[in-house]
Amino acid sequence: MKKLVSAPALFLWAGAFLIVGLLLAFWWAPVDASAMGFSQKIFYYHAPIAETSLVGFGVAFAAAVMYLRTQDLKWDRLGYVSVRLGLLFAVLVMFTGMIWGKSSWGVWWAWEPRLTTFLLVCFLYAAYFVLRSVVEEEQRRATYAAVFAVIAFIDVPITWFATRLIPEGLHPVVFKAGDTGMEGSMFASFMISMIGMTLLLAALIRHGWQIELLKDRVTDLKSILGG
Amino acid sequence: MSGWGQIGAILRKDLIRELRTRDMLVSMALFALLAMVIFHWAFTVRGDTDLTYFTGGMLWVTFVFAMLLGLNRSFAQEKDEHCLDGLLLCPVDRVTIFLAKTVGNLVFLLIIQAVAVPVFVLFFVEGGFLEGLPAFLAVLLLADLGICALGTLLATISMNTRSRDLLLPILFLPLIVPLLVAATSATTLVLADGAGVREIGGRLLFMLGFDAVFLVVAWGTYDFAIGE
Amino acid sequence: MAAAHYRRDGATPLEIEIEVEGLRKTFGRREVLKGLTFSVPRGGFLSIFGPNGAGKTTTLRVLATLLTAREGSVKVAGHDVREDPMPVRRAVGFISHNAMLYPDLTAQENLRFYADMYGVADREARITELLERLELSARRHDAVRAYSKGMRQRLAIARAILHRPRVLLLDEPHSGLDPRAVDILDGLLTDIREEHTFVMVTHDIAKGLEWGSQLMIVEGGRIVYERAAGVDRDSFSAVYREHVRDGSVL
Amino acid sequence: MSIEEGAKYVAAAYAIILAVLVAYYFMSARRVTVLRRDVELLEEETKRRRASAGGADAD
Repeated sequence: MKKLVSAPALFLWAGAFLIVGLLLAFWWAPVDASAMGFSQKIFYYHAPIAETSLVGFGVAFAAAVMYLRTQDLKWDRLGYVSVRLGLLFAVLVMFTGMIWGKSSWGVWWAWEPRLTTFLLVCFLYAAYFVLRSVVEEEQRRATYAAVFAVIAFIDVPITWFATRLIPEGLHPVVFKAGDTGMEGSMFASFMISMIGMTLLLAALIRHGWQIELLKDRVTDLKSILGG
Repeated sequence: MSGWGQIGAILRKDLIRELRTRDMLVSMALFALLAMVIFHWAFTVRGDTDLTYFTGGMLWVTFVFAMLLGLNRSFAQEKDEHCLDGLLLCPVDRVTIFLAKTVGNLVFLLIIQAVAVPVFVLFFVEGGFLEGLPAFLAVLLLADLGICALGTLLATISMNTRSRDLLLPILFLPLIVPLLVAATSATTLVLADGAGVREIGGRLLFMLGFDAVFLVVAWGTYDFAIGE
Repeated sequence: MAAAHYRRDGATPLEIEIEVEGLRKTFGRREVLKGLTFSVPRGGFLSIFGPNGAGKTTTLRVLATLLTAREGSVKVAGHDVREDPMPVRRAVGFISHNAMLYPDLTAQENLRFYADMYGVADREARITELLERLELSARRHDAVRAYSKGMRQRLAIARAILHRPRVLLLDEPHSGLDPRAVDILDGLLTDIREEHTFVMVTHDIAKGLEWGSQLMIVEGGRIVYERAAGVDRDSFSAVYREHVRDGSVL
Repeated sequence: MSIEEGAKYVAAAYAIILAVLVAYYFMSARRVTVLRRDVELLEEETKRRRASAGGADAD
């Protein structure tokens, strides 16, 4: 059981799902009939990456709650690693989002609600690292980081909603692909990619967490030996 | 003593202090008025530019930044003179401290707005303003409450860190954006398009929800923010 | 001041007022207190000595509910500091080298604020009484900013005993005081000695021995020496040097 | 935009992203291995010291 969820195992599963998802997306799912055309294929990894980023922040939220309840620093390490990976995926979302924008709207950036939300989320979680860097005392840093991770995660859906309050008509809203019903083959390809990307995140979090815990252990042992 | 009495005591103490030194209010008010002049230069592209459509944005950008100045000060003394320890020694719920500080900051922000809003309207809004007043005040109060609640929570965290004043805007601004979007668009609708409470109802509701969410979050986390 | 203020129902003279068992405190992964166990009876005076960083102040702050320790049990005035902090806070007065006063407020305003926070019923009478006793009445309407260090420290004492605490925690109360202020502080301690239980953290061996009924040396987060009072300064200094690696600070 | 053009964008982006993630994975895997070895070495060293210190205390 333990072997099945170890980081290498997760990585292999992720690889399998991603490759199958890729094959299905490019060769099985039909080319989108609307103006999106072939570039709609980007949807099969753009959306999973976005979802995975939010899963990362969700894990950080859960870890923050656990830390505040137990004051056990291992949860702080998990939160830290999850935010880092969530942010990495959020940056990738911006990257794929911009490519999408260029290929379907002809511009690299549009103030479209979802892109705007992710831009703000990037700023939000960048602040998490700034906060960590200015608190020296470890327990205090963990506590503040946890409080902020809780606040930030709650702010994400609020931000997503708020960007829809920006008056329309200023910028064209083109992004409707996800809203219309998907064909079965599209949906299956999409789900498989999504599972693969989430498993990849799980593998990366496991490794990252392990690294942080091992680093702590090294520090402890060194201080025993040094003192 | 009841929580209300303690809120009153903290509030009274902060008000006496502020009215005696006036260091927060003076700098906040001067900032708000200066921002107005700068916005005028920045946005007047031609002699006859109508800035009415920008007033909502200008107002809330100004108030958020003015509040950042105030928030940095509101915990400075508690920290510098170790009064925070004295406060934490008292038999007081940490949430009571949060509520008292939030109300205190709200009072200061309202004082600043009482000065700045009329001047803003005089300078930038063309046409009537009074018929939109109820809607405008609703936006003002809901936005102020959210700014002060979230601001107080984050100022409590940032005062205990190495870089204090520098950290607060970085934490505060991305979190406050949703409220800022709602407040700005609602204010613009009221001032420029003559919308009433009914037309901006959705935005008011959104702001109310924002305030409620962050009051609850602060309720749950303030112990951690202020302690140890 | 009547001792009746401080008596709780069923209190016996030798009741334990402060009970600490297996207290451990970590800051992050650094363990500052490594299992302290001690107790102070009602009316006792515990003097804690030890080098900087030994964990003395941390211990005091745990007793005052300013810090929470996750391991061990700490009871002050019959209440667990972690489970039930409010009655502990009401029972404790804390005097440290930081005055914890608002410099822009007057002495009277400072005391009024704290009196309201503690819910002192006879606020004005109590403030007047304390200001007189601490010889601050003449300056009660001056901002604390204008006070000398000694005066601030006296006002800090008034702040700490305003709500008639049963337990007084003293964190280096003599440090930074001029001789006159030391005299006043000692006079005041004499006045209130009978009615309170004390824990004092100090570097000052003479003061610690003068006041303490129990002596304790803490080093590296452990109690390394403990005894009842009744020892002269020279032999205690020798003991201190023996137990504390850097005993030369004395 | 033609299908060929779009395909170029999409394929390139996917390749880059997967390369980044896979590289990230192998870097962190390496890091884990290195740290595990460090911890093992340090633990052995601690045990050895403790053994010799314990012998000294017994005197």
